[in-house]
Amino acid sequence: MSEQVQQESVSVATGETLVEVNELKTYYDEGAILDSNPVKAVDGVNFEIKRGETLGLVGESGCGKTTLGRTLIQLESATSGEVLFDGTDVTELSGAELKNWRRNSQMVFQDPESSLNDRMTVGEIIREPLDVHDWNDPKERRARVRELLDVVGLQPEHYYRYPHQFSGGQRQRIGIARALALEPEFVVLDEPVSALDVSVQAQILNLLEDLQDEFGLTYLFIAHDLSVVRHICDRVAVMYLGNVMELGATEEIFQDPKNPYTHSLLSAIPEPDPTSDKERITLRGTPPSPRDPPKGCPFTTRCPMKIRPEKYQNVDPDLWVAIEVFREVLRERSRAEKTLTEQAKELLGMETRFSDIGEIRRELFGDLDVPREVEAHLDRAAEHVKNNEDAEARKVLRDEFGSICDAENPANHVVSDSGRISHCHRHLPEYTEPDEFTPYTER
Amino acid sequence: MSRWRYFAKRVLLSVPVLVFGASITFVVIRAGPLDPVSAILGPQGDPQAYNTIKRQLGLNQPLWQQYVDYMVNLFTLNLGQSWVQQPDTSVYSLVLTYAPRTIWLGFWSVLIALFIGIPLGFYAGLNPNTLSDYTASFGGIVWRAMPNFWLAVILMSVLSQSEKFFFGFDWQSWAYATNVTGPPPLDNLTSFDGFMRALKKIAPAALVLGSASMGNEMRIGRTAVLETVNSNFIETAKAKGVPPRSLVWKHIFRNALIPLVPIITGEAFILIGGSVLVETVFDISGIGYLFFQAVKNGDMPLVGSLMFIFILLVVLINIVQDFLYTIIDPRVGYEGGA
Amino acid sequence: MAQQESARVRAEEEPLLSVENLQTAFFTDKETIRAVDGVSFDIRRGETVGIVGESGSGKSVTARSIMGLVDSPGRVLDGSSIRFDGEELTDKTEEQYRGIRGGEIAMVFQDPLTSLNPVYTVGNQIKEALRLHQGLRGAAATEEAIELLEAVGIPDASRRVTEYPHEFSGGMRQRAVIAMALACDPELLICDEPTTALDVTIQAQILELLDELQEERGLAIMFITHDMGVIAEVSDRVNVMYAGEIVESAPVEELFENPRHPYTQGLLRSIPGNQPGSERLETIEGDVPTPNEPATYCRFEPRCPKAFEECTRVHPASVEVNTGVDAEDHSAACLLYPEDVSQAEAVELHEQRNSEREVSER
Amino acid sequence: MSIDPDSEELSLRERVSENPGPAMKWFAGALLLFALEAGAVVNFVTGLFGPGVELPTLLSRDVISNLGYQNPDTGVWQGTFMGLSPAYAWALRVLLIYTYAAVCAWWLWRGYLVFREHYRYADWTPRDDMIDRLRGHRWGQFGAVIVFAFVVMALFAPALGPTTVERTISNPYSYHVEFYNESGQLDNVTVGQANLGARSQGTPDQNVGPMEYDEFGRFHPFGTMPTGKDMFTFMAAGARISLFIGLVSIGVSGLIAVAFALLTAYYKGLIDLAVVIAGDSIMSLPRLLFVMLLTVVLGNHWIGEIYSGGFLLALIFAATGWPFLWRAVRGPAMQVAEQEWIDAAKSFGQRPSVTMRKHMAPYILGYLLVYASMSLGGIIIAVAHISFIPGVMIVLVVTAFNALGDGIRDAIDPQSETGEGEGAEVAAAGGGGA
Repeated sequence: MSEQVQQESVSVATGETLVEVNELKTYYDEGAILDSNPVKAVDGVNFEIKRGETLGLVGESGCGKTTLGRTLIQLESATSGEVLFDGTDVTELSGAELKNWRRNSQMVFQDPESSLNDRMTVGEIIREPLDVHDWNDPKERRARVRELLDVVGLQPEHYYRYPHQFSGGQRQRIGIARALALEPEFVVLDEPVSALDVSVQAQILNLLEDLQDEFGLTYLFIAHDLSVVRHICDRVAVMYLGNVMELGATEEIFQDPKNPYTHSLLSAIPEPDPTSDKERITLRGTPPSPRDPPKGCPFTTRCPMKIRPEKYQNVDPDLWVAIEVFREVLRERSRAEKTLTEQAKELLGMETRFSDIGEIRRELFGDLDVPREVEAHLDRAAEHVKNNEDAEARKVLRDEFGSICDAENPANHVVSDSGRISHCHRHLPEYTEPDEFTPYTER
Repeated sequence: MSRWRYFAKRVLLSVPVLVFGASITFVVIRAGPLDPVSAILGPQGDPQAYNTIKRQLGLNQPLWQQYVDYMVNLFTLNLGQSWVQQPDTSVYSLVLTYAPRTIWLGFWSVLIALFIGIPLGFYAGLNPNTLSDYTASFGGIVWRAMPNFWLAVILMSVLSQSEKFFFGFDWQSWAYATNVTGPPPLDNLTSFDGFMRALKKIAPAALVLGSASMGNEMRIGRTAVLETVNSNFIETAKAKGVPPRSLVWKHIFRNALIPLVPIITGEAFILIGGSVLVETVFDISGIGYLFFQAVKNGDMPLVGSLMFIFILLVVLINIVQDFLYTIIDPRVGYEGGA
Repeated sequence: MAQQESARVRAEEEPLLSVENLQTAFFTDKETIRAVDGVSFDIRRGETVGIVGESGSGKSVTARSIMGLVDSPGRVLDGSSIRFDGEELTDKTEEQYRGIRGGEIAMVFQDPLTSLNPVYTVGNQIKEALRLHQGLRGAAATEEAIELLEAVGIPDASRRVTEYPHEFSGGMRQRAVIAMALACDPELLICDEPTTALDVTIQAQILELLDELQEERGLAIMFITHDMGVIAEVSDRVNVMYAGEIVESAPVEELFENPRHPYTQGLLRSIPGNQPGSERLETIEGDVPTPNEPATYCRFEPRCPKAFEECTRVHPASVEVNTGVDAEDHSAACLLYPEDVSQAEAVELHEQRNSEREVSER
Repeated sequence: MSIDPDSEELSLRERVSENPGPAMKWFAGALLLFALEAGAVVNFVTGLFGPGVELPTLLSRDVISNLGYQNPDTGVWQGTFMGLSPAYAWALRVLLIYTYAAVCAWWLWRGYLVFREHYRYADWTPRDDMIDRLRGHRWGQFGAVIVFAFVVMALFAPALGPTTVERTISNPYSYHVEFYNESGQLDNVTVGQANLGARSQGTPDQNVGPMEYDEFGRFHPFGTMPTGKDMFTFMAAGARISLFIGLVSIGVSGLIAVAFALLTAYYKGLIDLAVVIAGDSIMSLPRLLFVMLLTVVLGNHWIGEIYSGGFLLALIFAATGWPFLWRAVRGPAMQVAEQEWIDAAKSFGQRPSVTMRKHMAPYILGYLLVYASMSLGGIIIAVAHISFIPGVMIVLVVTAFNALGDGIRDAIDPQSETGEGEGAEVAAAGGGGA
């Protein structure tokens, strides 16, 4: 296809900003009839993408990365904040202006099975964007489609075939051809290879790199597979629960992660090398619900490097973990659904499975040597739980064992000369930097 | 959102349905050419009397005011009196006379559908592509295709001369002497004899009325079972060594019941409409018959009130359906907060 | 996962599970798909054997064949042998099989969301297994179920045991499925892509859990995945599958250090981030074929960069590949091997092996 | 059709003009077939608005007449087509009509094949697979055959009956029958009187069964009704009315249902809620009773005059029936709306109306066809309550519509009903006598 591809690098960013995102928030389900608690999918995000670069967006499922990508190309409307595209705030666009702008930014979707209408021929699929924007005359459109087929490594005679007749990798090529039809500057790639087998995945990644070099495209590459991101991206943004936790040059982040979350995430990737003996931080539990994110730092409920109150600096690590789990259990319980009978029992002040606190305390603290001071606070919390006052119980624990991490959302700290930012309280001068801090679990 | 909040939301949603349904009825009976005054007076009423009656009935008021009165009355359950059908009788007392027969009929036809249709469907679904499956499936399709009134006529003529068809077995004198047609005796249901007598009387009509639902439930039941059998958790259950019997009764049965809930309740309100034909053929003067007469005679308040009762019933059945869902399926209303 | 040790143990002990020439085919109107076509491997006590391959390579069907869960129109063909703890499983009646399923061999499936029955509580489903294989009922069963949930790292187990699967998060659900599998203290645990549907941090939790459980209970684990990283991390020994056949089999370190089959080599090289220094990824052109006819040729030939003429004519048999210390443990099905003889001789050896196999099957 | 990859895409018309041969041949055949029945079409269309315009038609009852009288001495029939007995004359006409219809159907199929072979660029489309699946679907084919027979009966009702509705049902006393009476004289009575003499009471001495002549020399293929009217004529007319009502009502309610399904699936939110409430309200009205009420209320309106009230009935069924269809296609519509290709269309700025029409509607239409076919059966039953058609035929036709629906569903979506297909097919082939 493109023999003249330069081998020198992935791509060279020009240094000129193409997309700038400021304090972007995208919430779902606002103003629903009975439920006014929205899903905070994207919750205040800032970054910029330079012309010609590939910005990776990584994170676990439900962290808001896909929503962010969709908001950038206006498939979702932002709740607040702005998306500047060449200086124009596209969240404000509508009608003809919006339609016109859409030529500049396209998307490649995750699932090659579902992203192509299988009642249309490949030619019709790739041609549709051209038709919508009345691109030149029909004859030239058809020629353009054939050219695109060639560009993505398919044959011109595939024009009259249907998506059914292609394999997953080929279908993804069709999706890429459609995205390129209008010669966009900016392409959002939403997990373009996650549904493909490894051997096919490599083909698509190579293609994407070639296309970027050939057409000077700017990519936002959304993925959960970190090795893919490391391979293809210039810079990476790591998302967790609607927030960007760390953002910076790819190699810098992969070699020396600053943020505790990035650190844990990277250490969790299994390496295809049985001899590697990297130390792993296994995170406890699961991410909280984006409907009800924690009050302070989004990562506070799982963070292995969470800041402790001064007086508990030297508590036994197992005990500290037990306390954290205990808080997590109470948090989890407040989210759990209560049956009618349970609610009735609570009203009458009777025992329910939620008020049974003895069992869980035995489970967590049974084998541990609990100092009297800690014990006293646990007793107070347990008393509240028995009286079905979950909120109070949680408050007691938060006041006693919580820290700045539970109270305030951290600022974005610049953590390297290249302008890398990290979203963590530990970058404040009074605390130990995350990368100098040994996680409690490792001690 | 919890299951019960979801349920509450559904209940709340039934209020506009009730209002809207009643309004449609109002538009149809009041804005249309229905003329109760002529019906009361007969064809030769003089204009003077016509206007007097019209005023008495409140039909000279502006339409919007009639509408407000109508809605307020309905929603305060002030159902008024019949004008034409049985003048000056309250709708309540008419309903109390006619409704029990229909309820008795509907109750048994639902039971027949439930206890024959669903087991047959489940059986067919558990033994797919066997002779018994084919027989049951095909039978279900044909059974569903039979028009109620036709089935009713056939059944009636067969039963009234049953000794000719069943080698001397005489339905009418069997167990309790009854006619095939006529309203069921409902005054003595507490005694065993009275109960059986009423049951025997209603059985043919209930069989006819339940027939279509029976076919439906059978087919949906079969599909539901087949779908459940192919789901992953059945494979997991097999992988932990669950024997076939408890696989069926524990794992398949309850899951297959979930898609059947709307079908079962859906049938219930088809019965409300369908009963009129069966009631006519079997001469059961039930509520369907009453409605039919009221429509023919232009008895506005009776039609409106009966319609409102029907709508109320359907809405109630819908609520029951959501309630059943909430009970059987713990996932209802859950959107995966975690 | 000390490899030296496991190699020593392998030599001494009888295998717990021994699969010999397993063939499973699906018969449809149009064609017969030979999803598993002559697969042989062993699993020893306390060992983790990984099976790796792309989608459609027959990994899952292999697992289901061992569990006796292949449904119509699929069938395990005659001539296949699955020996578990000295007993032949393919001869067992359905009822005898049921005692083994869940009791001695347990399985964990890919999708934790759909592999639990949505209308029963998690506790109920664990207790069912306890009742079936251990005869535990009532409070004793509940107590045991809670302990199992705690053992797989679910906090607040006494409350969780009364909750429904949809109230669990993905990772928790998979833990619950594992708890259910462990309910009867099985000797072999078959994990069919247990972490594919999960996020990396959760995957790490589950892998760690399986590792702990294996150590505590001396479990043998058959681990199916398409992820080379996961396989490197969990397994002692790896079988690489392609189009229904095992194309290469070796101890894990040996395989990653010294892959011999061109497919394995391609697979490892196409992993992004695995080839520092090179910008472009190596690829394997083409797609995985559907094995719908008996193999009289090499099924990888159309995609193989090293293919030569004989590859279209001779079906490669599994032969030892000479690589130093672990020589006896590393085999590949490729006409390029054995390396120490000329190509013509190697081809002849493969032909001979095939005819021997055909004779023995008759 | 092989194509040069560099050739330009042409519109269908251009493709035809480039290679007119096959298309012209097919078109000539189609014209010929149409010409045979053009008179009937004109008659029906004009008949909707008043007395129909009569044009000579080949397959009409006038050409092959089965009305006549038999000379008791010679046994020769007079007045019938070529002196055949009325039974044979009628049978000949029926045979010709069904042959004609079958040829027409076959010609349409040929047309599709011609298009596929000569004018279509793609050598395979998903539709080919659907057709293949339908061709292998015995149960669906059984349905299709019966439905075809039924539709032909409805279309050709006036020509198929041994007599006409006008003669035997509407105005029996304005027409006369000639016959030889017992004394051997040529006699002449009104049809009404003859009907009285040909009543079927179910007793051996007073019955005209299927395939029998009455004493006035009239042939009754299905016997007579208790009123003495010809059963077959009656049924054919009933088939026509119920099919008309069914098609119109399903057409209208299908249109409403699809429009709402597309809108609610695309926009969701408030529109969806509004349609749910409207639909639930209509569904909460007991349908049959409401239909009765409306029929009475609107009976005297001008709209009630069209097609003797049939049009009104069709509209009422449409107005009360769309929520059921909408419910049935709402699920598939929601599913399609979730597909990424809808997002793709949005992302390059496709207009919502085009997105709905091009990317969503084709998927819903298949399902609509399935449910339409099945509810058509329901409407035929409901209309039969109100008007007339004998029971056995209804059961057969309704079953057939269901079978056809099953067939279409399996064709458009082979995974839809696990394990269905084969099972029902065999059952139907055995039990349905196909």
